[in-house]
Amino acid sequence: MSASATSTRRVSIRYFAWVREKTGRAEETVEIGPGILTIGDLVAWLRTRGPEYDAAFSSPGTVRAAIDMTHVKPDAKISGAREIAFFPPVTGG
Amino acid sequence: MSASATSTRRVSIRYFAWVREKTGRAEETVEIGPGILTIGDLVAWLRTRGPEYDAAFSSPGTVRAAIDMTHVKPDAKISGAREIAFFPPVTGG
Amino acid sequence: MSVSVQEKDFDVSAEIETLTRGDTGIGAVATFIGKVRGEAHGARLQSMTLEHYPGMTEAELASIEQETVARFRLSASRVVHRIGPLNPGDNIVLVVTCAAHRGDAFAGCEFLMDYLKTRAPFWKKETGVSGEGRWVDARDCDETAVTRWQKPAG
Amino acid sequence: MSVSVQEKDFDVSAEIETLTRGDTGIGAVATFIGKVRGEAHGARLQSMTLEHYPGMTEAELASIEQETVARFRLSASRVVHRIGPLNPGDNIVLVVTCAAHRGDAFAGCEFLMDYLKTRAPFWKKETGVSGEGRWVDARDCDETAVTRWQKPAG
Repeated sequence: MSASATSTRRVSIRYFAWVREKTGRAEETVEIGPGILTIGDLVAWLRTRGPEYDAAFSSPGTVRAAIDMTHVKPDAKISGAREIAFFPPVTGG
Repeated sequence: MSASATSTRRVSIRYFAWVREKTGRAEETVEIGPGILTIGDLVAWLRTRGPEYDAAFSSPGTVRAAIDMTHVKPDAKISGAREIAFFPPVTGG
Repeated sequence: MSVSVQEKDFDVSAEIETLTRGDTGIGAVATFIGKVRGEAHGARLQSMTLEHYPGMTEAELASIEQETVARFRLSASRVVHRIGPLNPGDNIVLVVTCAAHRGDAFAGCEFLMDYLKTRAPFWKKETGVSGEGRWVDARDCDETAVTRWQKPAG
Repeated sequence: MSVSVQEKDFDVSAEIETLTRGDTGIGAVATFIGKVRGEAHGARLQSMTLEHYPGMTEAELASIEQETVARFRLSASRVVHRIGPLNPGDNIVLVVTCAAHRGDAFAGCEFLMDYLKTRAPFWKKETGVSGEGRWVDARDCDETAVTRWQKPAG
């Protein structure tokens, strides 16, 4: 395995609306391991970090994600992402 | 025959837009004979009154009519009408 | 619900404020403004004059507005149509529709405009830059637009 | 084409004037205003707070607006969305679309609103009269509304 595949990466994560309220934070920078390749992987890992994260992501498919301010699906690759955001379905307008 | 069926009637006629310009008048009161029962009859009779009327009504189906300020078709009965109007298809808005 | 036929211009903000003030059931306001274009059929326009049929105009507009309000569950609506001489860039018509939700507001506004275009007795005469007058022809597409409402409401 | 995300209210007349001034190719201006309703799910509303994702909001709105202008041959367009605390009756969003003819102006305005509702990262939190907070749920009908544009344009 190459060095990049085994090293951890730092990524900035932001939370909005009730996802923010449930996780108890608006943003944080986390170190993620090499096995976390997609948004879905990241969510699964975040849920292991504490009951507040588990609660925020507990209804499957509800929380939406963006990578570098673009909407993405759960299977989106996170390699190269600078900022990942999690939020409920939007309700503007 | 009853008196009303044989007597002439007075009716006010108004013309708008290019129908007004072609007939050369905005309104007039005319005496119409007992044989004139519908808008179509009235148009046929008006066309006999002079070349300016004939020109105004020359393209069949183009000029629209209203009886007492309500849109009507050429076969509408004019009995009881106080005011009849002729105009081109509307172009407001 | 109200209708005005007037020479003077209208103020959209003021009209909306009058319609919506105090009614917090309104969640959606759709408006349409028709304006005089500077060109018609490839020729530059000097001015335009709007003729109408006083009395019938107001009656038709009120009847169209009433039909619209009933059909689309509108909370409020307003129609202002200008008459007389107008120049390119000038406002011609304002339609405002208010409803709880945007679907009704939009559909009501379009319905009202489609019917106004085919039923309200207004006639436009254009004057070209060299002074020649020309009555505007009714557009076939306005007749087509109005037929889409003759199916049952969606 | 421009987009603003702001706390302060907007003035519809002024926004339209800015968009249309000097462009006599514009014959049709459609606008939509979304407002805070005084009741939600049968309960009276005290206030509402609009949260958004700074940076992504502006980028999404600009992208939606750009798509709309290209698709409906608009001459000009404008989106203003408010954020922060709002009360019943307050304006939330303004969309203005300008085109030569009304079909494009109306369709562009509806398209823009439909996409804004499902893509722009805003979230509404309502506060009831007894002080309890509640995040507004996304409406299924907004998801349905947006799918109608996924057929070829009419």
